[in-house]
Amino acid sequence: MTFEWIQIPYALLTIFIVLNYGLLMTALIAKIAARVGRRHGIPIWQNYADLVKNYGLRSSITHGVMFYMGPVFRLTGGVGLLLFVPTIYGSVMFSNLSFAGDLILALYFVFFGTLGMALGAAESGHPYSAIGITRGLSQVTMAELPLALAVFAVALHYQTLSITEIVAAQQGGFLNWTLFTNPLAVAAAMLAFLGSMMRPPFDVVLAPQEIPIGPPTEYHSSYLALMQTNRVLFPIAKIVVYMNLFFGGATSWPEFFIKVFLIYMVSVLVGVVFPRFRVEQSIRWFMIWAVPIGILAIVLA
Amino acid sequence: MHDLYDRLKTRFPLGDWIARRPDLAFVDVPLAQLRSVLLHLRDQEGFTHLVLLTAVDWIETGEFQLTYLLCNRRRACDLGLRARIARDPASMESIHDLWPTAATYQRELREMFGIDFPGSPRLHEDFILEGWREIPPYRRDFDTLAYARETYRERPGRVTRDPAAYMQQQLDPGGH
Amino acid sequence: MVSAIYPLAAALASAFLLGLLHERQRAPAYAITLGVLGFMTLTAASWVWGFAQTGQAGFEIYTAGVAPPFAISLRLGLAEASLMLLINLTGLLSAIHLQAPLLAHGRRAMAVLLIAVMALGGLVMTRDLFNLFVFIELIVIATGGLVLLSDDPRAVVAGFKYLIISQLVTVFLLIGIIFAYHGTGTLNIDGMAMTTMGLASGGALAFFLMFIAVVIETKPFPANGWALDIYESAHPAFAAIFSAASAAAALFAVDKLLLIGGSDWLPIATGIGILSFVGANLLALPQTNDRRLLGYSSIAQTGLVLVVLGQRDLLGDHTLYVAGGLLLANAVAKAGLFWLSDLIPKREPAAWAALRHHPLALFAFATLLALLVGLPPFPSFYAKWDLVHPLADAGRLWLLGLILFGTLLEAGYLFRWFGYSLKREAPALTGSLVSPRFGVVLVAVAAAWLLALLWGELSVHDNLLLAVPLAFALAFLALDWLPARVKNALAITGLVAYFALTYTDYDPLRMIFAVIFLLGSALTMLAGFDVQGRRPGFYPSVMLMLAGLIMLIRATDSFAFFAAWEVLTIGSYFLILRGKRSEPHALSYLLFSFGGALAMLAGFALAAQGAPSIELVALAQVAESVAPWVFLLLAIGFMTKTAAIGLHIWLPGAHAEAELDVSPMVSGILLKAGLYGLMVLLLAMGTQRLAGVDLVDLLLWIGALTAFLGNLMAIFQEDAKRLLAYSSIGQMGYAIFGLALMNHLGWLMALMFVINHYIYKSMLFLAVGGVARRTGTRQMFLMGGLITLMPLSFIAVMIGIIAMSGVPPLSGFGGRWIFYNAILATDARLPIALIFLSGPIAFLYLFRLIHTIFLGQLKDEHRQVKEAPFWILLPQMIYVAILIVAALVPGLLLRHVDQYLTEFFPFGALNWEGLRITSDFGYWNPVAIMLTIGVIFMLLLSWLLFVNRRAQKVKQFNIVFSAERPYRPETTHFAWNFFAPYRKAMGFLVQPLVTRFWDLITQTLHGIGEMTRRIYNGNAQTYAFHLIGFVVVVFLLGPGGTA
Amino acid sequence: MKPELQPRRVTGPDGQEFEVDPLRDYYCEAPPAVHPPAYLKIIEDLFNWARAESIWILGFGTGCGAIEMRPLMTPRFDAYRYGIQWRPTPRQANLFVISGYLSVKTLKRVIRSYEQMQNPKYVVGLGSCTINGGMYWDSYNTIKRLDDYLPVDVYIAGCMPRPESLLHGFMELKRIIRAGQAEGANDYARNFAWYKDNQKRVIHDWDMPDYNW
Amino acid sequence: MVFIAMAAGFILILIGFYGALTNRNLLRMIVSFTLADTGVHIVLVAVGALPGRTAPILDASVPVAEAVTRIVDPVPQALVLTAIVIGLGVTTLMLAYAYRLFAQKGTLDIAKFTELKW
Repeated sequence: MTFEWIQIPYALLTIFIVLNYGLLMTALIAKIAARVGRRHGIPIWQNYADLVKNYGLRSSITHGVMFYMGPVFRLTGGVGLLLFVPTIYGSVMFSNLSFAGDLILALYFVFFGTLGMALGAAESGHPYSAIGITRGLSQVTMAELPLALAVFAVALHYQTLSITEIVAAQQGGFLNWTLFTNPLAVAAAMLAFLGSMMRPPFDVVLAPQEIPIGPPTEYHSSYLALMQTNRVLFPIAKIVVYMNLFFGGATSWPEFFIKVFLIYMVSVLVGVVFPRFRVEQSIRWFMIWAVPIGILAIVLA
Repeated sequence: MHDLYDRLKTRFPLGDWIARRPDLAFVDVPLAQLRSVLLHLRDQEGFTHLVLLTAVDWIETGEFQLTYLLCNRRRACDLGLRARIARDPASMESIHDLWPTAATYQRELREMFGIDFPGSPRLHEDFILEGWREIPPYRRDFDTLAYARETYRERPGRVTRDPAAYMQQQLDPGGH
Repeated sequence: MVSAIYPLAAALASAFLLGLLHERQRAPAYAITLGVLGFMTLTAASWVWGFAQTGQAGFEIYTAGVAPPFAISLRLGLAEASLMLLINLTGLLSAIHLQAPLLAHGRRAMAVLLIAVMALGGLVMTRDLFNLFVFIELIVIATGGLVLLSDDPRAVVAGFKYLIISQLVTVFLLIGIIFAYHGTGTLNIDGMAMTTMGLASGGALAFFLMFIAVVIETKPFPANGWALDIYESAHPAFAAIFSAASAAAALFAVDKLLLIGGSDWLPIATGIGILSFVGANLLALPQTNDRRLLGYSSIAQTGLVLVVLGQRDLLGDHTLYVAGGLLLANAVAKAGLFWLSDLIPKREPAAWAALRHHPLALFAFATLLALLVGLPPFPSFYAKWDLVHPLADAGRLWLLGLILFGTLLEAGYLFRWFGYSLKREAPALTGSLVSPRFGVVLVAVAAAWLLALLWGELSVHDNLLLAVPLAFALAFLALDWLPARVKNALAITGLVAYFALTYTDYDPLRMIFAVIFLLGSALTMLAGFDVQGRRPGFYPSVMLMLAGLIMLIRATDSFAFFAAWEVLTIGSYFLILRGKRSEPHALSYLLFSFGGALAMLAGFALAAQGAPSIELVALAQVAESVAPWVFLLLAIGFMTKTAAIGLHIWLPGAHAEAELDVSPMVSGILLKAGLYGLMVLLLAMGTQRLAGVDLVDLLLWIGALTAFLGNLMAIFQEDAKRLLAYSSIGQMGYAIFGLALMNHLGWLMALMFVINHYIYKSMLFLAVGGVARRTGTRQMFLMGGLITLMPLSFIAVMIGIIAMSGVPPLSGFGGRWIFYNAILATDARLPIALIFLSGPIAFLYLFRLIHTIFLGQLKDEHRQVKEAPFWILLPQMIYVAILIVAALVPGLLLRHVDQYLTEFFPFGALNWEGLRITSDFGYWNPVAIMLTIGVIFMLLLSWLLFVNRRAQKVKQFNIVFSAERPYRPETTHFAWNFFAPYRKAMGFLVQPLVTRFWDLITQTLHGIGEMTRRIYNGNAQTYAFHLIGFVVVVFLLGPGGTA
Repeated sequence: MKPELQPRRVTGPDGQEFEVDPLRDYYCEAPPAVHPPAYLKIIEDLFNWARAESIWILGFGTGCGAIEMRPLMTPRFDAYRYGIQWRPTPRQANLFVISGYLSVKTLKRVIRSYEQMQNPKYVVGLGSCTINGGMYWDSYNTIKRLDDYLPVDVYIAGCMPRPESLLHGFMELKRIIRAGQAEGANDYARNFAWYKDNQKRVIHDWDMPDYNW
Repeated sequence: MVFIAMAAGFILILIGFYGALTNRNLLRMIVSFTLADTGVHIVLVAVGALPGRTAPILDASVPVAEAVTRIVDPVPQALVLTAIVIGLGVTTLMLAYAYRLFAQKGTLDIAKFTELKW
């Protein structure tokens, strides 16, 4: 795999598909949640309206250079992650830029956006931003651990770090998925997944009433729009990693849509059932439940 | 509750006992005895909770009447102690050392009635009225209506009606 | 060669002659005294010169012209001549120092002084027991007189106690002598030695009495309360004689007697010696009087020499070299220190801060202490090395351990003392430095360096003093008067030139370290241009440290390695001590390093198996029975420097309190020494098993734990430099972990960490130091919002933390990628979980660092803060450039290392084709990553700039504040206890258990010292009891027990 | 003025003394700007459609009406289906619902929050009190005409208005937005002096910059 | 004879030691030490003569070559003399000390002179 210019339009196409899919899917999920509560819920195109409106706001303020760059970092993280991971297995078109790096790149690039965002939010000088970042970082350090362990277990399992090869090893029937061949690793990873999705019970970071929306308190207009774009792209990019590692990847767009939706729904289902944890509670929860599973996974791998 | 009055009577010179409800009564207390009665009620009679501290402007007699409403949680009854202080200059001993909450009430009384409570914490900070420049608004010599007219622009077309009469007219225009 | 009789006679005669002078003719009397002492000194010097030049063996002098037993014989050899020189010189210099009291007391005092010096010389030369007794008694009487020269009224009591003890000693000695004579028929020592003493006739007991009497003259613990009192109360110049000359003479007498006793008595001498050494050092710990402290130290050192004498069966002919090294070092140091103590106004050790007023005095103090402790290049260093090796070979490990333990204790209180001298409030000196009283101290200092040169020449090892780096470093001592900028330029030029001259010598592994130690430090030292003035003491220290580092990587045998280790330790100690509040931290640094060095010493000694030193590569061939122990000891030694968990408590304070440009050096550069050691060790010895445990696995766990706990502790720090320091602990843990993986990529990762850690830790320490310089604080919560005022520092910190946290696209990611590939090839799974956890934790403290300093709310008092000075920024910007280049083309240096590592770990090398790096498991294309991220970033940024083109720049209080407004920046800046929720969840892991453990140990030692020294209750009779008890116990344990 | 807003002498770390004027140093002093609509009408129409379909209300209850707004979000009324939701911070909100009577103390906070919202922004006066003071018409401490202080787009009469009428009011607002007539923010900027004058007339302890960015 | 002398000498030494260690008075201590010294001298004299050897006079009966094994070394006798002289010297010195100590504190109790300790 090397770089060719044709990959740029392919990558743009991937972004376009994933962005639209994400906008619709999150709206759909909100709608499902509303229907559970006997509400009509938002219109399916609500996310488009929100996005356009935020891009369309006429005024904006800036607290400084990092404030300006925070959302850029954030979205770069999302887009980059999406592009560094092959989206559709077996498709040259949608392998995107995965030649640049392997699983480890994906794993560490997750932090790129987080870091930039945290820097940007912190420059606003708002104490609630800082509190939100504290909470987010504290929580994510522990939540990422089971994932790292699971990824390590999977890499050991398949003796490779290349995502494409891991997906290839899972082809030929769903019983070949890591989900079935290495359930412990998947269990650990999925618990980590819950922690990284910013949904209940792990959403104290945003705590809208207590620390108005946490890190992005000061963000608005097009900054917020960039972050909303990322909010759509980034979880899907992450899910693509999960899908590729644990659920056999996707060989076509329909399969991709279904799998992403289902994996996303896991966090939603957990979220609507459980109340919110405080940060130290969620850290302890990960330490007591998720980490041991992860350790078991690597010890037994 | 009257037995409480009897017990108190033996210790302190008290005014009349006005029982509003079986669990609510008011009694006048001489200013000099107020503090010791409060202390006694708090420590001996179980009135541990200061429900509120408020004032009434008796402009005619040139006095403020302060009401200390205490609550006995265990027996679920309230007792209001009333004391009268001079209206001008209005000053009263602070009881924030007995109940820390009293400080807040005292701040309010200072702002609304202009009663001074020397020693009470944060007494002169703005409480509700930020930047108030008139005489305290709850004093009866403050003309609220004139102040409101002068300060806040009215929207023309506002009509004020007596609700009873207006409803009567609406429901029964004939006036039967 | 002048006959040995003349000096003795001259002294004796002039002592009598002085009596002829008139009481008031004090100046002539003094002149005569000095003249005679000078003559004696010169004579002794001529002897030494003669013996050294001709290599001639010693000869006997028959006083009556006949051989013993009919007459008394003296012997004069190189040893005797050297000791005579020492004694006479000490006498001369002390006489100069004693000018005022001698002139005050007149001719009698001078006569007594002459007698004392003469008697000491006699004690050294005589071969006759009778004569021995006479000289000892002369010494007693003279001492009894000279003690009274002191201004201290308590000296009278001390003298009386001494006399009482002497009475007892006399009795033992005479009884012993006469019975020995009875058994052998001769009083000549050599004659006695030739006849085996009949045990039946009680010969052993006779010898015991004689022996113990002379041993008591060496003031063995615990029968030495009287000696301490003299040290404390006598005039310091006399104490110098008492410590340097008397002890030396007594020790030589013991050695002579041991000739008679034969090898059976060696263990007893050893036992007494080691008890004195450890006991006196332990008791010195809680001392609060400087002279008494010196007294304890003197007793300890004498004990150590006694140990050496007791090890004659092992050391053989080498005994003289070893014992001489220790003895002369102690004598010169003690004499110098006692003389120096006269300049100090008060008697508590902290009053030595008075020396701070004069760099020369401070230099003298440092030299003498180093001489005493046995740091390279001083003779005691060679001596200890040569002592320890045979001990280890002969399996006398208890003795070895006790010696090392005592040495550590000694270093503890001596360097604590040195710390006082730099850091405590400085009173004025009594007396001026141009007086002869200070002149004699300088003579001692000169003697110290001369001895260093001499012992280096005499040793079987290389002469350390002649090593180019060390000489270059020491040259800065002489250049200390130059302005700091000139010295800085010189130093940088020297470093770069040395690299240019030697860069062909290094293999790729050493090359990495050479680059960091030479070029890296030169780069960091650019920040030194910022300092105005002379910056006294800085350049010798820093160059000493760097010299040590260079010598370390150039060392091929264990001696050179160890010497380099000590040099770098001492240099860095001085460097760290320069910080404002660094006194306790520097001490704890030194103690841990020194303790680690002693462990290394033991390890090398075990490994050498009797050889004077061992080639480092030969560590691979160490016998299997000792190999794991060697590994363990060396690893512990190295890990004190990398601050592995448990041994880490010195690091945060030492790094945080150091000066602005010292912190990056001690963190970015110095820590690598430990890693280098571990690499050498692992390369040579590989895996070792002890009690079924694979030591490398143990190392793996230590590395993981260190990484985890170091990082965890870092996130709870409020002090920016402490945070970085704890982070260093964690980073070193990573590196140890990588090494302990013992596979190709693990090593590659560790080496990459070496480079990366150097770059970003130097950069961050400089940046934070610059900020701290401008804001006047290191507490992060007191800063905030500095991004607009110090943008370049901010950029440095930001690049630093991105690189350090391993986020692509900067170079830290490469490290993580190699790390993942490395652990995939290993079977150790559990420690990996810990290491995984520490990665994201690093993210926490790094964010805190940048947030609380540069982001958030700017404080009132910092509104007009300027950007850090140019010279502090310059290296940072260079580091930024290097980081970016290293991120783009990591192969530049790593490729060669990768290739080189193939020699040791043939499997798992990376594949470098074009821009792409491939391992057995994955692949990585740094340029593609950088480009992709860059392009996406720029596109999005330009989009945002376009959309937001009319954004209003607002100020710091224009924030949404729940419809209120902020009151003050300090109440709005969320910074203190930043990770409170994390502390709630994980705080239980950062209990300061290790600190408590070490505190407990030091307190216990202090407590034992404090308790034990109560036996010296000041009563002469108690001391007499001690003495008799000591004699009885030694008897029961020695000859009495065996009979 | 509050002491913390008064200029103060500060000593820097290098010992240099200087003055800090909080209002000047800590707050942006720029006046609000008039922001023209997009250059292309079709784009402005698209934006207006989006603005109308995505109304984010600032979660700031200024009076008793706040409690009456809760039912809007319940399954019974479900304002979400109209693209209406609450945001906790004024930076992200478009609509400010002044829910009921407005005391002078609260007015100060309302002005702050309003000014921190981004252009375009809308104000809905909820209940009689915002229109003419309602039952607080003779209060010493309650304003009577909201539009003297902030540009109001829609008033919803009633004391209290039912959720249905609120929804109706929001529909009306949407209509105005879509028609491009909800230019309150620009009006405010244009008539800034007048609004400030009115505001300062009732807020006697004005202790904030003229415009709260 | 030799045995008696030796025994007497040792007894004196022990008495001297006992006296020096149990008496707190400086003068008594000094006296005790002189006793012990005397004991030592007696022992020296008693032990110094080697049985079966002649006086150290080198004449025809004692050839120089055999002298080493045949004569009694005169040095031990000299030793006794020296020891006596030195003992005297030390005793004098101690007395002088005792005088100064008394001048300092007005007491001769050894237990009172314990400023220097630990």
